[in-house]
Amino acid sequence: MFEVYHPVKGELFEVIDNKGNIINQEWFPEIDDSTVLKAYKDMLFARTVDLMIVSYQRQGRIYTYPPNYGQEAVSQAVASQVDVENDWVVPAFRELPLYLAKGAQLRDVFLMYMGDEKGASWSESKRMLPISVPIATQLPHAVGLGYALKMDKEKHVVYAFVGDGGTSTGDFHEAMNFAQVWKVPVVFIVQNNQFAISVPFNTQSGADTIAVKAMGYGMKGIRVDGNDFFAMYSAVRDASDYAREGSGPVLIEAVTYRKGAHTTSDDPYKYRTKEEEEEWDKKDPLKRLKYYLMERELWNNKDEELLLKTFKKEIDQAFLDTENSMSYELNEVFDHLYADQLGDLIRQKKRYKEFMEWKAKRQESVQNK
Amino acid sequence: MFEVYHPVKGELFEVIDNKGNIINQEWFPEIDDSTVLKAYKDMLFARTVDLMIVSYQRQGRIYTYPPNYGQEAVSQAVASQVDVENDWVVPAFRELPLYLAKGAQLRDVFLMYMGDEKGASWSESKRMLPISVPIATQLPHAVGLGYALKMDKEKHVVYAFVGDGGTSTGDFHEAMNFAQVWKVPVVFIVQNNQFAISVPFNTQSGADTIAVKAMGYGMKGIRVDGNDFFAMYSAVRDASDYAREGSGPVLIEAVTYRKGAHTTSDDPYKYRTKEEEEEWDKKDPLKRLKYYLMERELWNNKDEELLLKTFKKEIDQAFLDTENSMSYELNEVFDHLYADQLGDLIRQKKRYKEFMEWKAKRQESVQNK
Amino acid sequence: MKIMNIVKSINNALDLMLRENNKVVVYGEDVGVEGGVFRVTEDLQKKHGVERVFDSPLAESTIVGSAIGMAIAGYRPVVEIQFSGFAYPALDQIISHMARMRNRTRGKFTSPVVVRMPYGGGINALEMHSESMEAFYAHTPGLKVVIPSTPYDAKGLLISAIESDDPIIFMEPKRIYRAIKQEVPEEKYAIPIGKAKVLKKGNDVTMIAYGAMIRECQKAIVMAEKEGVDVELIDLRTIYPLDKETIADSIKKTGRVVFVAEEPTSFGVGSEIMALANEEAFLSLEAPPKRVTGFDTIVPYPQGEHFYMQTPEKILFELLETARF
Amino acid sequence: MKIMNIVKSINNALDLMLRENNKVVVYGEDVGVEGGVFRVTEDLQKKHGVERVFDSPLAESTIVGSAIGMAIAGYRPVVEIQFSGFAYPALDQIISHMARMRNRTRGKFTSPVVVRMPYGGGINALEMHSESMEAFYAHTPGLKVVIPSTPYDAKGLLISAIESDDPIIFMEPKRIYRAIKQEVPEEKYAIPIGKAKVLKKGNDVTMIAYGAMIRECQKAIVMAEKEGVDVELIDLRTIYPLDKETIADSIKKTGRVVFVAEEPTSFGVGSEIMALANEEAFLSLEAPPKRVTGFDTIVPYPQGEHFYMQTPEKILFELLETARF
Ligand SMILES: Cc1ncc(C[n+]2csc(CCOP(=O)(O)OP(=O)(O)O)c2C)c(N)n1
Ligand SMILES: Cc1ncc(C[n+]2csc(CCOP(=O)(O)OP(=O)(O)O)c2C)c(N)n1
Ligand SMILES: [Mg+2]
Ligand SMILES: [Mg+2]
Repeated sequence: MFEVYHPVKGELFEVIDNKGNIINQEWFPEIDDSTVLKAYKDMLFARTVDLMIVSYQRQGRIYTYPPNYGQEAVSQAVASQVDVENDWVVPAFRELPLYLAKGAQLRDVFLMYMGDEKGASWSESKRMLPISVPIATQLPHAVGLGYALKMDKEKHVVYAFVGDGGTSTGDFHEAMNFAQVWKVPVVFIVQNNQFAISVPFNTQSGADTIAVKAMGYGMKGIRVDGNDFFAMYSAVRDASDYAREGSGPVLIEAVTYRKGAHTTSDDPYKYRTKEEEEEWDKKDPLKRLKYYLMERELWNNKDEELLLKTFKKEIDQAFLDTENSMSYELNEVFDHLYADQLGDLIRQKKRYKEFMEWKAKRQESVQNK
Repeated sequence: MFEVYHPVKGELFEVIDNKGNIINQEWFPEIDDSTVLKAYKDMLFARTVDLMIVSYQRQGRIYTYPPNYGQEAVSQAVASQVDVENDWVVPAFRELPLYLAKGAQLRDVFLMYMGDEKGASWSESKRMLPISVPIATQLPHAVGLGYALKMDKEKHVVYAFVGDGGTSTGDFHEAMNFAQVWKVPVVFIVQNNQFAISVPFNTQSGADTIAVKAMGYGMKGIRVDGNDFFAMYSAVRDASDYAREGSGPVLIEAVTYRKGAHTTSDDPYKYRTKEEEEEWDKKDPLKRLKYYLMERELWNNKDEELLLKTFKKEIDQAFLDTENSMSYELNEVFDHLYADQLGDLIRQKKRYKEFMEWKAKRQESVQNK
Repeated sequence: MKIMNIVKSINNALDLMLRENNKVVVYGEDVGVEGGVFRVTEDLQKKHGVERVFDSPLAESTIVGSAIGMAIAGYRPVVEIQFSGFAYPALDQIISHMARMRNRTRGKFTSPVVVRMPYGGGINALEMHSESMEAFYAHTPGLKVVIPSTPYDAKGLLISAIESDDPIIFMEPKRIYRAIKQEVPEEKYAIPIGKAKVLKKGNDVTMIAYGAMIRECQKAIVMAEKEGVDVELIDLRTIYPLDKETIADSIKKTGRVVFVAEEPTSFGVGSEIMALANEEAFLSLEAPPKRVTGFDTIVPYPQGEHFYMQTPEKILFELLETARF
Repeated sequence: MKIMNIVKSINNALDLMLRENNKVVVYGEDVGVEGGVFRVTEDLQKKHGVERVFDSPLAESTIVGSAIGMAIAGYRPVVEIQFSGFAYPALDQIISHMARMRNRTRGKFTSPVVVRMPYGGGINALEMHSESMEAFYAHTPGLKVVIPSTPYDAKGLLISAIESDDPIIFMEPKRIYRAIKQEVPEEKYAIPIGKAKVLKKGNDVTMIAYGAMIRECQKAIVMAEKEGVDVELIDLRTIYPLDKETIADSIKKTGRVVFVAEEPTSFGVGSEIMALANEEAFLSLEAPPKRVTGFDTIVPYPQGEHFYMQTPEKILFELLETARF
């Protein structure tokens, strides 16, 4: 695949068109209907979570949130084939379908964006790092995880994500180079969603594609339609097979579009047009997969309506549960920084408690007046 | 040129062979004999300086020094055509022929490695930055200088140097990308001398060539025999014409070999063989150019002998003058850090003087006993 | 005069300097079209063109590094780091080059870059968005570090920063970006770097702070007054170089010092203030100088941030202890 | 027992830990074949193989960043930064991730990386090769900062660092890498992190130092003795967390403090020691705590370095002033 779709050609690897028709039978993945249907449902679930979080945010019940809207197929393609126990996932921050597949709970996602660290560690999920706030700085970690897999002779892979903006950073470059020199089993997936906040790809990058950057590292690379679930699925499978066999890392450029705002604090109409959005809307990954499924009578609008209802109920319940059980103790601030309790932290915590007592007494005495 | 020798082909751009015969007439530069002869003499001068510094170092008269030995043609190709007044030079630290062409004095070079900052600013030379101690961190500066040239509508270029090791750094990547996005007139020249201290190129880089990295930035790039003065001259000319016209930056990979030690503190036989050195010795840039000149009766061994004598005398004189006129005052430590004199620094300087007085008195009183 | 908040007064200072000096350029992530994520550079690209006000790729090291190059060539770049927590990739360029170019070249090349960065907590943001690591910069020889606390000062200090021949770290208290409004002249004026300001005279305790903490201190001082404690409040405005005279004079008068900041306590700006109190006013000290500063921890996520932040009450608690020592 | 210098004792500690724990890996620029530019890792690749002791590309950020990944996966990477002045490109990984991974994930993932870096001046090197910016790390929540001053301590502290579940910045006084020789046991032993050591008891002044400055202090102390001043010398060994008890006990006894270090004076480790003296021993202080530290300048090139460095005589000069205050 990586020779046929060699990045030097600048070609886009696609498998279905905007209407869900197979246009590239040769590279259509071996995948059974139930997996496809599950993928669709999972993406729909993630999208519903996204939309509901945005509405909670509008109600002031959640802080700033970065939606995945429009990009779901990219990480779903990994979600559908990841080894939940053994592969490592190194997120950027727009891979919701994958977080959930890997065992993250809705509660984690809510907590994270309600401003509680307890969400960041994905509760019981295995081998998935927290989202990375400083852009692209997670990629070196992926290299190290890959090195560990290699040393331990585990035939698993690391899936590492980053955005188009992230490819401009030094850490992207260093990590790509280390990965190739050390031949570690890492699949790097760049979600090229055309923007880094307001900055469009042509202001971000000198190259026309991100896939071509692989060449600068002697690495395999491919440019994939990231809104085409099947194309992404095939690319991820070939890449992870390649990596798992010990041949080295692969760079996948997933060409997609951030349909929503950068975060809930952002107004995209400052920097892009409705027309552009409408153009990309035709390539929406869920729409395309739905066409595919409906054509095969695996899905219909009624199924969707029903499912959406269940989803909404489930999500709302989880959100209410989270809201109702929130708590944040002083200990949370101190107790996870070091393996042991440092004297300085013990003193600072103690002092804070003294202040709290003083404050309580003071309020009492004010009230008694 | 950049299409013919496109980096994707992995070809090496050469013009003469190891015996100085022209093997690529088409790309032989338009250059007159006197320029070639001068280039040879300048390279010979630089090499002589290098060798003498190494011997001064052995005598304990100079500190650690990184020789240019074997790499002279790379920066000489720029030196022979640089606009001394107007082009910017952003050095790494192995471009001695160019420093001298650009107006640096031997005294500067000596002072630098004798441990005096006064050497670092190249006295009266125009538009040349100091050598860069932290590897590759100078490349972003080159981008900024290029941006300034562009804003000021000056048709000049920036020549920026870095080593093969330097290409692994984040700053290399960021600078290359910025340069292409901003289309600044910068010619990046990577001296691929096969080693970063002890680390060979294949441990350093995932890619087979450095030139191919240009593709990751949508930049023009070319892989040149850096020990072939004519090839380097042609490449530098085409690259700087391209940049000067406003078409954007170019990356030149100059394939060369560090014939000497990394620095005078290094022992290369820990990590490479005499055989390898002998192989590369055949490609020595001075030898090749000398063959070329002798073939045309522009030069002979006697000329060389005579010239070397003059060089040695000149260099030794300059070194003695430098040694004899060295001085380093307390003020040097304080007076160039800020535009104005900060209170803290004034106080610290004053306190130091009090200490000096106390010390002098104390020594006196000890002597008087 | 016009009523401005800090966002507006900084925008105004940039606008004015862009107009006055064609060597001034302004760039960073989202600085151009978007006008910055906090809208500090709003409309500047429209007014001054895409060559002078523009978006850069997402790469902090080269944002600063390229600015150093421009500055060497005679430009006056004012670059924005989106949040001070994302300045860390630029620390190498800041420490190794921006701070040293003049010294390294004995004054031949200089790097009068202004690096603007919103800093501090209190805006309900995720990790890395609430950092107060000004001590890093203050400890780096070759830099000056400026932090305004009002719209008026922000404008005057930024103008001085742009006109300064030295590199400046200009940290903006994002928590009060829009919270404080004030009359600000529309014309150009400068406030000298390196001069603290005594915001309130007082005799019992010297309180030292800067940025968003000034407002919290002022609230604490009102409360303290009711308890009979008369506080002198100093707004540092410049962290390096410290205005040692103003600080020492005040401490000599009051004999007591309380320092308030968001930074982690240990090895911070507060430590230097404690040292200064000793070195400059040892014999006047009547109580141990005190730090009311952040824990030695990561700034918690929003749900826990109230534990970390200095509130008027917490300041009062510590202030009273010092006053009554 | 064997006579070792610091280079050898660190090499010995690494060798021992590589042998004992197959999760230990050692890498960095020139660390493998070459054995490090200071030969600290000499022969380790031969002994333990190229998979466990190896050269990395020239990229400090990812040297540290990849180590974080390995550590999360259960490894114990010990990475070398060739000189502490080249650690700045890695500061982002150190501050944003290495120091925070545990806190961020509530302990689920940890990053017990050891970052070794030679630091300090006095070796006649060019710019950037003589830095002493330990205060950066000390001010960064989540790190521990260790600096040995003898071969014996270097080995014991490095073993503790590798076994620690926290990330450690391990700074090596390169100036005395080979200058001090000492009997060092060949077997494994650990010296606890966070514990200072009283190297000499004394009653008049508490002198606090670490790394290469210990030796200079010892020389100064001998001279001071002749002047009738009896100094207590504390080797910090750990910069963060400070051993406040040991320090405070000593200050309470002597009432006088002199801190000696190579770092720039302002906002440094010394500032924190001054603060500590006040917070923990205010009522005992008989003289202003004093810093004998570097200027707030760039460490000069070799020709000017003697102005910058703390010499026994300069230490004595300041010490006498404090003793006689
Ligand atoms: C190092 C760093 N610089 C700046 C930011 C602020 N920031 C957050 S998201 C973002 C844009 C990221 O763009 P991209 O990598 O394309 O990801 P996307 O948001 O499009 O998914 C920026 C600049 C950051 N988080 N980290
Ligand atoms: C950021 C940084 N890391 C490490 C070093 C130490 N160091 C000095 S030269 C060098 C190797 C440089 O290799 P290369 O870029 O190939 O240049 P060359 O020495 O071969 O000319 C290293 C690692 C440094 N100066 N800067
Ligand atoms: Mg993007
Ligand atoms: Mg090299």
